[in-house]
Amino acid sequence: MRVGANLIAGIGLSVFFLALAGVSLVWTPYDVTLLVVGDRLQPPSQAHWLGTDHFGRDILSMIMVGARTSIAVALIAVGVGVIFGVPLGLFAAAMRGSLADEIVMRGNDLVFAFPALVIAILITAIFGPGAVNAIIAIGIFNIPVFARVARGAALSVWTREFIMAARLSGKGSAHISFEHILPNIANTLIVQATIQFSLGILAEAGLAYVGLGAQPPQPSWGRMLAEAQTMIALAPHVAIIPGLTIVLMVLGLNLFGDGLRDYLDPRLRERRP
Amino acid sequence: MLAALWAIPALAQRTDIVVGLVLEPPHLDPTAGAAAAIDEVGYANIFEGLTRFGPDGAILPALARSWDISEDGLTYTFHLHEGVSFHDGTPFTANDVAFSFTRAMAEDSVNAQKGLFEPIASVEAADDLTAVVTLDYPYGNLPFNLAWGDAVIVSSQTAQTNTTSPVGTGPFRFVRWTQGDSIVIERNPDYWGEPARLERATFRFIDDPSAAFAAMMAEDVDTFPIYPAPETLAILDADPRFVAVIGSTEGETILAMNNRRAPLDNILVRQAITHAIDRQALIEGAMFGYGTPIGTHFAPHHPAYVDLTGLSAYDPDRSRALLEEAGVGPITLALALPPPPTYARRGGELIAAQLRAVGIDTRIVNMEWSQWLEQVFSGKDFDLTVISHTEPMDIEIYGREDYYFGYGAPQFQAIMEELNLSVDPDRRTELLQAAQRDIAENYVNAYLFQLAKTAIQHVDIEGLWANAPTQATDLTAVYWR
Amino acid sequence: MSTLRVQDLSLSIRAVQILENVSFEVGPGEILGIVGESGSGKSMTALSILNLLPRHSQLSGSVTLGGLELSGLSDRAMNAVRGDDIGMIFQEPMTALNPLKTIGSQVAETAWVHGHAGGREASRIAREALDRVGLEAEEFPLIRYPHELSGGQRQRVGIAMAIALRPRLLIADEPTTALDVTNQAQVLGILKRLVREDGMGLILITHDLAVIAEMADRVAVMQSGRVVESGPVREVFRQMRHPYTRKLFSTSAHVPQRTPRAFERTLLDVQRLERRYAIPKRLPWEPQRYKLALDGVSLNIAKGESVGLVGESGSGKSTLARTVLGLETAQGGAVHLEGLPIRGPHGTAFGTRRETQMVFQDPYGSFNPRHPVGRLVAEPLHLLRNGAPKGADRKALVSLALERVGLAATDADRFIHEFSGGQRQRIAIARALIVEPTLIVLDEAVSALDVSIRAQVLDLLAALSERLGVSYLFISHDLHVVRAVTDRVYVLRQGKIVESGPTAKVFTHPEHDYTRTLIAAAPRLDAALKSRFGDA
Amino acid sequence: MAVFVLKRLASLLASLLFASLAIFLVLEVLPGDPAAFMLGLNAAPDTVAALREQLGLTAPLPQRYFGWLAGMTVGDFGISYTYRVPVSDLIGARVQVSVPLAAYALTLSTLIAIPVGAIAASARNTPLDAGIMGMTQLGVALPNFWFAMLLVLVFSVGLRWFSAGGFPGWDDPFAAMRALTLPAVALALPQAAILARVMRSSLLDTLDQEYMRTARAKGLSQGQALRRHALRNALIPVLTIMGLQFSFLLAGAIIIENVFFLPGLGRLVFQAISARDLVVVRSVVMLLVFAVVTVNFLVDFTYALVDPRLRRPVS
Repeated sequence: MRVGANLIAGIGLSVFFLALAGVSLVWTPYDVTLLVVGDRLQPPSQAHWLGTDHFGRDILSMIMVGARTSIAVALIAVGVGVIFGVPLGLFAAAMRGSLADEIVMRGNDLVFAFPALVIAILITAIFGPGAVNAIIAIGIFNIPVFARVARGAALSVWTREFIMAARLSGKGSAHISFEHILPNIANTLIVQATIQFSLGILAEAGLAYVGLGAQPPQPSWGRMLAEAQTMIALAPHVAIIPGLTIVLMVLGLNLFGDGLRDYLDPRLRERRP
Repeated sequence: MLAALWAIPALAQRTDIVVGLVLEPPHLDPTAGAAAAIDEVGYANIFEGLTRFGPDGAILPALARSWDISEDGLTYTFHLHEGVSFHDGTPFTANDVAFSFTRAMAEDSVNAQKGLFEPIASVEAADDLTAVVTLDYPYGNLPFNLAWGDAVIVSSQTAQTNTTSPVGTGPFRFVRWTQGDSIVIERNPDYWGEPARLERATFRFIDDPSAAFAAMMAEDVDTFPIYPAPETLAILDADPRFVAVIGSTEGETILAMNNRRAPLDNILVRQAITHAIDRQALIEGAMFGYGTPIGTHFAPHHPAYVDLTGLSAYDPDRSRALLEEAGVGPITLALALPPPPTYARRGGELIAAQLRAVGIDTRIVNMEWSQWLEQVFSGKDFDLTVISHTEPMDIEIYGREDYYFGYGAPQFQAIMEELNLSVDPDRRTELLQAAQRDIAENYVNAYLFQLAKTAIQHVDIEGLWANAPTQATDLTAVYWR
Repeated sequence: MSTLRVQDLSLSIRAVQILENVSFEVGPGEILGIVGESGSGKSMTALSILNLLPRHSQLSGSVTLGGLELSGLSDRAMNAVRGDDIGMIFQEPMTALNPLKTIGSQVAETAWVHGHAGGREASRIAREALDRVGLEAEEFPLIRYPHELSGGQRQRVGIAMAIALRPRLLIADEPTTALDVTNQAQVLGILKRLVREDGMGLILITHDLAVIAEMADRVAVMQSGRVVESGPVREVFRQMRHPYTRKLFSTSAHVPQRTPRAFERTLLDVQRLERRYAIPKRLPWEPQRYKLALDGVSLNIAKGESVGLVGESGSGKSTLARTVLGLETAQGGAVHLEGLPIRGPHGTAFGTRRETQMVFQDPYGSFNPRHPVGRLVAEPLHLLRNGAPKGADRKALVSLALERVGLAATDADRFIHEFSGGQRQRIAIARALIVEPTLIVLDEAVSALDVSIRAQVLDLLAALSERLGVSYLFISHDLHVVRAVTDRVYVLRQGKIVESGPTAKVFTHPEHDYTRTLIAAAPRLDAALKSRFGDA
Repeated sequence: MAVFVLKRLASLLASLLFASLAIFLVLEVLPGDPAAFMLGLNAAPDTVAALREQLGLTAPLPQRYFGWLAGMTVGDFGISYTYRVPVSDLIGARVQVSVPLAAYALTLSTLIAIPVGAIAASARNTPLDAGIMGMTQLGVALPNFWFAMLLVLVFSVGLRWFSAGGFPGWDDPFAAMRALTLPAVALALPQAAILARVMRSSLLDTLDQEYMRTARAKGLSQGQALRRHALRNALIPVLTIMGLQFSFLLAGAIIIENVFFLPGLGRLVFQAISARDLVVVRSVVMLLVFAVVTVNFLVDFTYALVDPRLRRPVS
């Protein structure tokens, strides 16, 4: 199996940002809770590699700490989607053609029909803004995504003959779903998870832009971008750096997902030996 | 249209203006809502009252030429201008005055400032041009109260529809409202007074600070009377096309504290909080230098202002010592922040950091206005909040026991009572200063700074208010050079 | 002069040698059969002639069509040749047609694209071509869509497209492999007629020697990208100079050694089985309609007996298998195994269930690729519930099962993708054997295997039956295989058993018309050679 | 065909009914009182109560729900609490911005994506393909509001080719289209990137189909085969994504509408949520759901037009 350039670049970028987040737990160049108004909006320099923001905080440190929030929000939202969506999809696939399947899938369609951002804003309006509610808002829309993907992939596995072999061995639908179906749709789910992960990062940024993401003093990339947007004429780097960070992280995750799909999908592998 | 295209630009004097406003009014009836944006569009342009605020905050006659006060101070007789009519052609008479005030005072009134009419017992039209207001008790400040946007005169015919198609007596009349985008008004050719010099004005609503900057730079908007992004004001000012005009407003920005709730019921804790706050850093960090430090709840440009900032000078050591002395142990406080991005959100973040520096664990809770109103303002369920009180001369709120920060000390109420009754200017000044001292010395709230009126406008525009004694965009005297 | 002449054709894709010095000729009106097992390069030879190769292909050698050198022609020049001078038919009729276009427009396109005709004239040509392949205008107007046609009909549309412009050469790549025997006979008949009528050359690619014997004038035997032997059919099949030809020949006619036995005790008893499926309603208030998949099927199998079940696709074979295995519930009738009832997924005791196991058709799809072979083989032990052996006992059982089918005990730790198709079918048999069932259902279990592998698997099955006394229900559309390995046979048609009896008798003296048609339609190597060349 | 349409219509109605109930109930638990919001800091409690009564907020729950439903069927969405005008008027005005904007963006993204995706597919595994795919990856990764900010900075503030925002109305269609251009570009590019990727992979799937080989064997050139056989088949998944994107563009333009201060549906609902103008919120959300469901229906309908297997199923 050949590891594609996409996969390498994707892993490189994703790991880089994950590492930044990890390092920030023990060390950052500066304390991000320290607001030194006198040092504000400095361009990149030796002291501050990426400059300082409107409160005089070191942008590199902010990016590092912010990575934690952005990644955590997106990742947990993916987790919400997987934990609720995948069993739902597996259930629907196991009950394929039945009323239960129909209800699950129609319910999915219905959630899809709601404008996601509007509902996210409503959720934060009800529960108040914050990282946790951002996770809920993004996570809710991940559920039908995973349910649909899991069901679709599971349906095609259900038609395989080894499922009949398992049934001949006296195994029930639930047993088969977890023993045989789940491992065989894991690739698809993992690839979908990386896509949802990257969408989650973008969604967090979008929510933060309208003031509904992580709350101060907790830095997040989206919040940095939102607060810096008015400074763009004054100190462009303040707005451009977090923007680029988001682009690179999302790009990295997408490349990772794409590369992973190419790597895992035997059909593609045969297509490009 | 063709003529306009062929006109030589250098000689053509523009007669229209696009005014940028941050908030869109929910509706346009100033007598039925509190939103500042209603007055920012309509006050002095569409609607007029018996009296009005001048550009410097002075109370000037408007629809009333003059007024007499009876000996006992219980009867005000207003003499009205002749030949005034509403935009729909109905003539304006004293009956309209009676109608407007009676409606605002009524049981089912939805006037947001019903309190302004509280001293009034009745209003009658003596004749078409004479309105007589009878008070329950002597009240010296009535002309001030009647200058508010909430006290403008409306016609009984159109009172119900003023929300969407306002009809007043002002120099401009309403043309069109594109909800979510803009409101257009045009010159009223039948205006009773000096006609406006502009033919047309468009109010465009832009709540996003960076969009506001872009709109100015792209000259989509000619002026922002209250420019929402002080950080880019200097850039615009440096541009030869624009000039920044910094003036004063009636907005006292305070860190309000819940005086009812422990540990904030302890004056030592409140005092400690005020010493923890570095006003200069706050004004610099949140407002990019625009704003005047205040030490009490009073506008610094007012003649009666006393500078009491010394009482709460920045002194973190003192702050820690006071906390120690109060003996309340480690404190955790929630800081509720309403939406305004500069003073509230940015300022709040700085204040939280400053409080944390003296050992007060401060948790920020961002809120929408509706939530802030319900939880903080009505529910009084909060510890700290940052808010700008933009009503003119509103120190009286400290006399209300049930107000959200909950002061209402008896000695303060006594001062207010006397103030309401007295008409002697010197005595009034003395009383106002006593009131300022009382709330500063009792550290009711932490007084931060007076909001500056940060206007940006095209260099060729003349006649806009430099200061904001009330929330208004008076276009009466505006013209292009 | 020959129509097509292929000389020293070599092909490599990304440095992998696919074809090596392939040479042959086809004359006008001549049928050249190319025969070989999967991977021998048959199809790539066909695609090389048309130059429709995948990217990164390196082709050398010469291909001349009626004196025109095709190798080295530009793609544009080849476009003029394809469809006009050379037509091609592919294996899979279900996917070879564009589902969104009518059959008429797809056939007419051949005429249109070569500029021979436009609009009405192209439609006329399409109509004529469809008529020639037996798709009459009344039943098959030009506006039919592919999905409205059966597999055999679609393959005929494919032929119509290929012969619409009466090309000089027709290439048919396994044209009947995906079809039932009756359809196969029809399609082969049509091809033969078209060759005769148009005098075109035909290259018929197949893995089935019987088809070659019936159809071809000359044959080329391919193995690993080379033509190992070629010549007139009679000569090649009689002399069999190359050992590979001999091997192909012997394995395709292979009959496993079986000692005739008498069977007494009835193991499986199926009585008047009825299975119907609800047809999805178009409107909620419509009355429910049903499709009858099994219509009063009765069948029995004795202990140790091999019973065949033949029928074409859609006859209900697989439904019968699933019902017998207790995977589906019948609406009527009864299934008993050793007197114990089998009543669907919930009405069958685990103890009864373990007596029946199954071997599937697809050696690739019937194993979970994520589990090691040991776990795959042990899966049916789940049926023993708490009685299932654990640890070392379980391992020993797996080893035994693997060894029984000729694999090593160490294979238990490997994954399924490391095994060839034949080995996988052995593993499938091992899996079926592990619970020591009395009946194994083999659903087209050797259909997907090359003939040489098939012979080995059939031998293994025969040996196991003798050694373990296990009974087989052998389901297949391939009459040869059924004939070779079963004692008795049932013929199923549209959910009904139309004929049954001892295999030899049914095959030599079929009583029912349908059986007769089936047997007549199936190409037979010896019979074909005998009838064409008078010897075998 | 008629049966297909009827069945889909029935499920469409059921979805809408469910959605309306969900929206109504969710909004009921939303904290915040519209009356208090409207009257501000100095209002007395009895004034607020008077306003609540006037706004009809005191009627029982089911009565208000069914009243709302009944009103909607005749196009009456109620009166906005804050604006005090019929919600239908508000929506009517906003739709004139949102729908053209979404359509403009979708048109742009389709015009970019289809050819780009087709080029990448036909040049598969070449440097050109890799280059295009790299660009689309970048496009997908762009936060659209950030991209919009950069667009404004370059084209409005810098070059002054377009105004920075606002919408002049449709009196002058040219000016209106100009005002929508930057927002449409900001919305369209990330969508185009997605669509181009879908187009490419769908086309690649189609190119691998056996009927493509059949077409080539008939003598069609690569290009002819692509146009005559691959495109229509490849467009089916593309159509699905386009349907999803139109819905997304209609509702998801909130942020872009903010950047360009456009009076669209997204900003209307966003402001209405802040102002607790529930009448507006629920009606706009309902309208958006309606739009999505309808677009899905139309997409399904188009499938049936394109695909004879759906139009003429064989039972």
